[in-house]
Amino acid sequence: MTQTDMTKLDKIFNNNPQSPGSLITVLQDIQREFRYLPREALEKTAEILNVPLSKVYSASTFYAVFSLKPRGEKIVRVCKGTACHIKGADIILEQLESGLGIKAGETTKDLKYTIELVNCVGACALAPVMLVNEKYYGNVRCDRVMKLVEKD
Amino acid sequence: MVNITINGKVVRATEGEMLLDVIRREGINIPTLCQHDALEPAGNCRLCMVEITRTEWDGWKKYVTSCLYPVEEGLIVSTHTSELHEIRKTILDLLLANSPHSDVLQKMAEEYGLHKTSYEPNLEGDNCIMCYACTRICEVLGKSAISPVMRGHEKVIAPPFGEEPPDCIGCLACAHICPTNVITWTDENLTRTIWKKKFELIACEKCGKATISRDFAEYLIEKRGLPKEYFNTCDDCKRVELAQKMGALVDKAKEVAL
Amino acid sequence: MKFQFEVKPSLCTGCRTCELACAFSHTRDKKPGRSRIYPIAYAPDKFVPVACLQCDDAACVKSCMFGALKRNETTGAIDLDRERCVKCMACVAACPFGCALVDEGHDNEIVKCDLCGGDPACAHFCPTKALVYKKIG
Amino acid sequence: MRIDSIDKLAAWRDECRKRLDSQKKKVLVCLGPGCLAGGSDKILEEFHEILSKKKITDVTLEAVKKTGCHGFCAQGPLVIIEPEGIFYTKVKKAHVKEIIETTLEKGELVEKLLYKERNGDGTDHAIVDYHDIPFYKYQKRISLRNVGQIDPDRITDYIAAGGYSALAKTLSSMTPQEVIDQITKSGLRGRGGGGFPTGRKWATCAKIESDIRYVLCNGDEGDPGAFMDRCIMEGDPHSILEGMIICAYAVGSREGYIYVREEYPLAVINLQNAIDSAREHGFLGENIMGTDLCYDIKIARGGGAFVCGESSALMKSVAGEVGEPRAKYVRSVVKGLHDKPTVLNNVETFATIPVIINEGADWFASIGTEKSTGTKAFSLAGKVKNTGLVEVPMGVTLRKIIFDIGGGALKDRKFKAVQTGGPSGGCLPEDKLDLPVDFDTLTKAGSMMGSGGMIVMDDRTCMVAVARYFLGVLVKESCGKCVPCREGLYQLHKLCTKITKGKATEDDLNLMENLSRVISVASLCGLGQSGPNPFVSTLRYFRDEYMAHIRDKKCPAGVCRELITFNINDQCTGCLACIAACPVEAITGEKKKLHVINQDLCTKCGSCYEVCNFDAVDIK
Repeated sequence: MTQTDMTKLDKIFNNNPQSPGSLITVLQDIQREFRYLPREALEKTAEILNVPLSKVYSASTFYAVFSLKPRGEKIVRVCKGTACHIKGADIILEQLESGLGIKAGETTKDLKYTIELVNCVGACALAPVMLVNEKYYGNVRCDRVMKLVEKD
Repeated sequence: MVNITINGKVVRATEGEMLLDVIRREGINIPTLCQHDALEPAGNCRLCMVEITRTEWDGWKKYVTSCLYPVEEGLIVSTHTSELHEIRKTILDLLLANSPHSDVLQKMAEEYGLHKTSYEPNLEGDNCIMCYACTRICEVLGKSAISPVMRGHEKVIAPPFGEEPPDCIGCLACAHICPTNVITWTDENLTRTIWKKKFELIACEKCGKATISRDFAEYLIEKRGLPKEYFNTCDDCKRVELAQKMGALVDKAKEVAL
Repeated sequence: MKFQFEVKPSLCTGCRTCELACAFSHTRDKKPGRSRIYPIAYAPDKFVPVACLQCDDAACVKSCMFGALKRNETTGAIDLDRERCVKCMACVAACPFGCALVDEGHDNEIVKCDLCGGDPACAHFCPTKALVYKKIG
Repeated sequence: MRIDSIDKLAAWRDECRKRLDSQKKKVLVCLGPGCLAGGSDKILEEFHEILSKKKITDVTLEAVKKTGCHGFCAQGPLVIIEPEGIFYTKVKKAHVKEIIETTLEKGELVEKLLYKERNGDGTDHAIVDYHDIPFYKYQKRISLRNVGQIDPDRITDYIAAGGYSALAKTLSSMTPQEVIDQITKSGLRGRGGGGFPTGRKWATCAKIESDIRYVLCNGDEGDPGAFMDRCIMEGDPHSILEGMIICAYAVGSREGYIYVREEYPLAVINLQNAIDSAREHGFLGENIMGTDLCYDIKIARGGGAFVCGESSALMKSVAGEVGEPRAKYVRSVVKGLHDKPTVLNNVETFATIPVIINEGADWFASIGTEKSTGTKAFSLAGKVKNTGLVEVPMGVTLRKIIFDIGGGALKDRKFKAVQTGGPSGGCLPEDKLDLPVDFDTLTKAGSMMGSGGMIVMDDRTCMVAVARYFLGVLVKESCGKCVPCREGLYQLHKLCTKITKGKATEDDLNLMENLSRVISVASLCGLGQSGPNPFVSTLRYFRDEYMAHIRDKKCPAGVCRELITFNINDQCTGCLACIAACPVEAITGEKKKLHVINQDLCTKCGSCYEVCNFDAVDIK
């Protein structure tokens, strides 16, 4: 980790109570800052919050939002909610996986794209829904998937 | 004190006691996998489920894990109904599906008339039944070197990042407490290996016999304020030492009060 | 009422009856347990029976991280709660007198003298009365 | 301004109302999740952009505002012009100029943007005022009263709408016991799914001796297909805060959390804004409204774990731990967060509280049915025409919700089932549509109220595949702690997959039924206990469909890919649409000639079926 990274990390620790109860919040802040949970950051978290490293690691793997690996510039999320499912989310995902050559949860080698599955983004009226970073795409048709991803 | 009825017999129990303890005290055999007296009950394996009801429940009954259920006045408990038999059998069946090679599970399942799993067996199963006994005991010890990782069916017990656990002191409590003997270790010469981490075993100053790991001894010394020199020799040599000391006293006093 | 072992090494012949008595009185699953007492020669042909001293400030109790060793208020012995023991061997390593032992015949269980619940078999069977369990005070 | 006495609030409210009333025309741009995805943020910007350059009488910049979800997502993005309630649907950025020039300047309607209702003879007629649209007409909004009406970021909007008056009433004229009595008398039951009487929960918590008590709000709306709570958190956050503060007063709490799932970033932002401004104005923190009440709220963000909607898991997560449930033989209201007595209610429940306090318990109890009082919000989604957010009195029938409000199945296909209660719920068939919607009836029918997700399924939905889908969700979301849930649901899912592949036998089905029973009695928490429901309820009502997969190796709905093939029949006009839609180039053919599907390449994705306008694609 670079010096700047360490400064960012210190800032996160200073913004939260330095006790075991802050674990999840701190991990979320780290993920937001670095887009994933770097190992060194987890080790530092264990030390500062006085939580065994194993518990930090356990929490990092339990919650679906955390990633232990660097993620791509564009995070493509496919909603797997019920409404999206019955309107063909599986096929959207297939197109995406074959288009990008990676499986859900993986990142392309050039760190450009990551595919993630989300349970339900609460935009069921627009099913099937796909998100590219924060941008929602509703009523996605499977032959348009890659066009949406490659946009911008 | 409270009165409860177990399989038709009225039994007295202390308030706050867990049902399982009372049931076992009555000599009733209930299988468990995640229960251990050194651990707080967790309710992971669900084998200790019993049926409870009360007169005022009007025939309504429910199934609870007895390891976690505190006794209450007037509770009516059944420990071996056909439904409970089915529950325990199904749980063992499920465990066996995931760990078809475990002799512990095979033996338990046999008792329920189950010779092989009803499901497609996972031939690569590692026998871990996710009872958390290992992680719980490590937490009691004050180390928490290992933990459950991931969730759901993908869950495994592992050290952080799957590498040598920095907090492990090589005490083997996890390996010994494991009901299905999944956690392996080796002691070769004076080196212990567990969770891929190597530990130096203390060699007896006198005879060279290996005792516990140095890290464990140091932890005990620090945590419990024990004198360091207690750990220098093995139990055999320490007994001889005691005999010699007593002998020396005898020569003076002829009689010794132990 | 307090009891205590009284040991007369001059009477001890090293016959090992105490060892045998101990092992058999701790029989489980039809297998005698490991003896908790040993006559040890401290000089040629001079023996003394060695067993747990049930120390006041016992190292074994301190060393047990799982609360498996506790003083039995009735017998005064430090009893091992087998259901709580995880066999980590801390007590075996910590006892300064080497009186917490490993019973290889019983799956490496930890054993130590429990005063047989108040009537120690070793003293009972000692042919020379080198070992007597006696009321004190 | 800090409201340091009860009297001050009334004066401030007058001021806020005056200010709102001075805005002769208001433009509400819906920024709910549905409309936002359609680009409604750009629409709002465009309004501001044009209106900042152009002066129009009766329209101030401030009067053009964003709101939370207005409800009728299927017609979004929505723009509503008040006071007339003019309802513009499917608005695009390009329409903004026209709306300004036609409606705001000239007072005329933009016909093409109005909502069209289908007449019996197949023609359409436009409806101007949204109150007259069937989708809205049959609704009764209590918890959603302000959602879509106010700007969630402006506390003044909430105050003008009567906000914090219930809190003022509570603090000035009610004892904590009286509050609890009112809530108990109202018959309000928890909207999170379980339906536990709220008043009884509060009473239990208040009675336990303790130095600390917590009031927590469950905003972990995990049921896939539900978004009511999201819309309240995003669209009317103060109503939740007000409900929580009243609860804190009633049970004697000083501290609370709102647990919001990570997938709702806007909810976190809007709630945080609301908390900050409530604190600034003296509704949170020390000496609330100048009284002795001290209570503050923090936001705890979830981590994307469905199981954290379970109370004991949620509390562990708030405490910074892994969200694994514990056995609740001692209930969390007695021993909850940090082992202290804790009230945990969901978003909709808290948002309802202020209305009950203001209108009275009897009024609330007069709505709905005897044992399920009040109203319930539902998110209507799936294969239904009018997807969106609805709130209806308890006791209305499923048919009313799905057909009168929802407009029936999409593309007028045949309705097959409605799924309620999320993964823990179940699917109800056509002949259950006349059941009144309340907690007990739905449970008796084999489903459950759940938090309010309602997914409509048509004849192109395979019920075995639906069961398999839900089981798949649960396998992934099980915390993995107890055996029946972790291993049992895994095996159940595996067997269900076997059915969808046409490889299962009737023995497998028996095994599944037995296993389901054990999972539901032996699992540790609600997730496992209700886990087999999707399978059990679909089997109960659609056994034929299971048997078709098992005996005939057929999927009647044409969904399970191993059991179907796609073919083009002679209805084909050779329009090339399917060729363009096929993602794997499996279809060949020329213009005006019959197209052919290459079965070796076909992935059975159904794209051709979806685009064909001539019913020329057969699925068998």
